[in-house]
Amino acid sequence: MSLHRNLESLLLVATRPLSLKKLAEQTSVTVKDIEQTIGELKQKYNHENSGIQILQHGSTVQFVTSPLASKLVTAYLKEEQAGELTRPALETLTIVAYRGPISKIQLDTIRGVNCSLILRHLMIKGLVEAKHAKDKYQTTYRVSADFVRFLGLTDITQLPDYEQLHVDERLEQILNPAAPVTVNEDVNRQAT
Amino acid sequence: MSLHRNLESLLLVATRPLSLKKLAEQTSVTVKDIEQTIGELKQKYNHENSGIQILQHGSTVQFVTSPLASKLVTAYLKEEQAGELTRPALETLTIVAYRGPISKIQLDTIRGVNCSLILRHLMIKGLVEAKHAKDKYQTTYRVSADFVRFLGLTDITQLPDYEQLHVDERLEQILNPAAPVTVNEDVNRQAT
Amino acid sequence: MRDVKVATFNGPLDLLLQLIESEELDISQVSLANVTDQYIASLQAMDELPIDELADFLVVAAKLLLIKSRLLVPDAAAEDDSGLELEHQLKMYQAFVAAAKHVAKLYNRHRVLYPREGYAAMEPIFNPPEHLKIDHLREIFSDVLKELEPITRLPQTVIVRTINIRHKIEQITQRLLAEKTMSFHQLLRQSNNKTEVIITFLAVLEMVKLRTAAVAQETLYADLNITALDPESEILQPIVIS
Repeated sequence: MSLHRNLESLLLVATRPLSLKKLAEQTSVTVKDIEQTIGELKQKYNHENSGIQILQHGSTVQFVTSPLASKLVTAYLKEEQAGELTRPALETLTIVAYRGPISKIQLDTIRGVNCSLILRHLMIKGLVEAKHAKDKYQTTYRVSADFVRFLGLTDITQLPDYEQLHVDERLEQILNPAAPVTVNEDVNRQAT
Repeated sequence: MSLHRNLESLLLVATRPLSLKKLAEQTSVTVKDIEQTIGELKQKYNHENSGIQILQHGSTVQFVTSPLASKLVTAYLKEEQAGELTRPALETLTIVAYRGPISKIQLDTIRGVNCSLILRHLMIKGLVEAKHAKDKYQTTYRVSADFVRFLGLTDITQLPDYEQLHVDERLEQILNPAAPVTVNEDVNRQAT
Repeated sequence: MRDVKVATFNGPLDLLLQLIESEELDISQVSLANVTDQYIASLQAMDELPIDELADFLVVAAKLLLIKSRLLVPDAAAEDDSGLELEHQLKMYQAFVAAAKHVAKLYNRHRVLYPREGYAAMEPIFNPPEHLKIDHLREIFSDVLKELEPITRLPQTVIVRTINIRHKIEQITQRLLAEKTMSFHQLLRQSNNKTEVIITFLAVLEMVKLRTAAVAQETLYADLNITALDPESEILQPIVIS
């Protein structure tokens, strides 16, 4: 039980999402031990009677408030309601949410338009984040933990039909053998 | 159970101890209800297996970490405080130095990514400070007096090439993009 | 062809999907061929479109024309799966348009989960980066400025330069009236980029449809010869450019 207790204390003082690796280092156990214990803590916290929930995004975890207390907490923090999403923003976020991590060329192919500007906009707003591989051209995008919070989910995989849309054979067929569909090479090069 | 849940969520996001009266106001119940529920929550949290504890001091309450995890927590906080700055953090600090006082949206736009977490990190290290305006979105950031002194300066405008870099044209272009000019230039015309 | 009534759309796949759905068709190569004319008509109706977006629309137009031509002349079917590819691409897009509705619903519930951003005992402690030198700051800032350059150039490439097929038709008509006949390659010599090549091709197709020009090809893969049809002829009306 001491690992459970230690993780709870660390998550309580952390003011940013903590990686499983970081938690393992801090508690001197293996990442596998952390994974298992976080799994058990999720069972303890992630049910509707709990005011504390564990949000997992990729390999990071953080404590967040309950979706059922959202109205109350919004009022207490005097937060304003998040603004409306435009149609291109919503479409891009949806594809990145279901398919992330996703490359820009894959995203462009699914939407049929060049997404450089909308991606930049979503990154500035902190709804999408980029992960640069060592090879600069292998940048991939995924939604941020903040966007997961805005949806009231504790894991992006809770989206409806996630499994089905996350991996789609047809997309693989389109993306792998064929050349990319968009032509806007210039803009691609400049924005990335 | 919904009062338990609501109190847990409020205690999680509170950045200072909350009075029972404040909790009663936020949840629209009596102070007596709050007292009773806090009593029940203490039974839930204040035992040695729990990493989260409720600390009541007079008529205020807050979540604190377990004393049994204090060594670990202290080590974690020290590491967070001490560690060298990452490249993104250095970039953010530099932009605040040359361009401050600067709003968060301007900072995000220059970096092309949302800088909330980095800013918070720089503030906890005493390198950057926020100047809050009435409107939350008008908050501006500048480097701290301590940081100016650390650099051996008496004023941040003594940074090398400050005059020139402070108002670099590229910054102006990014921050105040000209309204999209509809040139309506027919490509055909160019060709003939 | 039904009157096309597509209010607003968000890129070529969105336009295509709306056309197919308004005809209550399933996505297949046959229905893609069916809406090809409407798709091109919608393209022509767009008076102003940023040139970069237009390229995306035209790529889809070219694929549609290919699908349609193959259904009309099955024997001409070349080894090319771009028809199937477009069909799959559109199905995928349709699935994500549906998923976007779920996402919008979740987002609009405003059931935001809040993280912990600080706590009572958290006080700033001055902790400067030990090795940071003042000149280093200037270097980093210069790097940041340099990284802005591609982005400041971006608006210039996206400057709203409009191009439209009707102007291209006008231009080709003028040349044909002067020269009576010319090859497709001669026409293309005026094109500055890929987008214009496709625009020129679409313009020629449109002129053939309007019967203001005829196209002949002597052998397979030979250049196309474009001839102006007699403007005095009864069935021909001069193209009215609005």
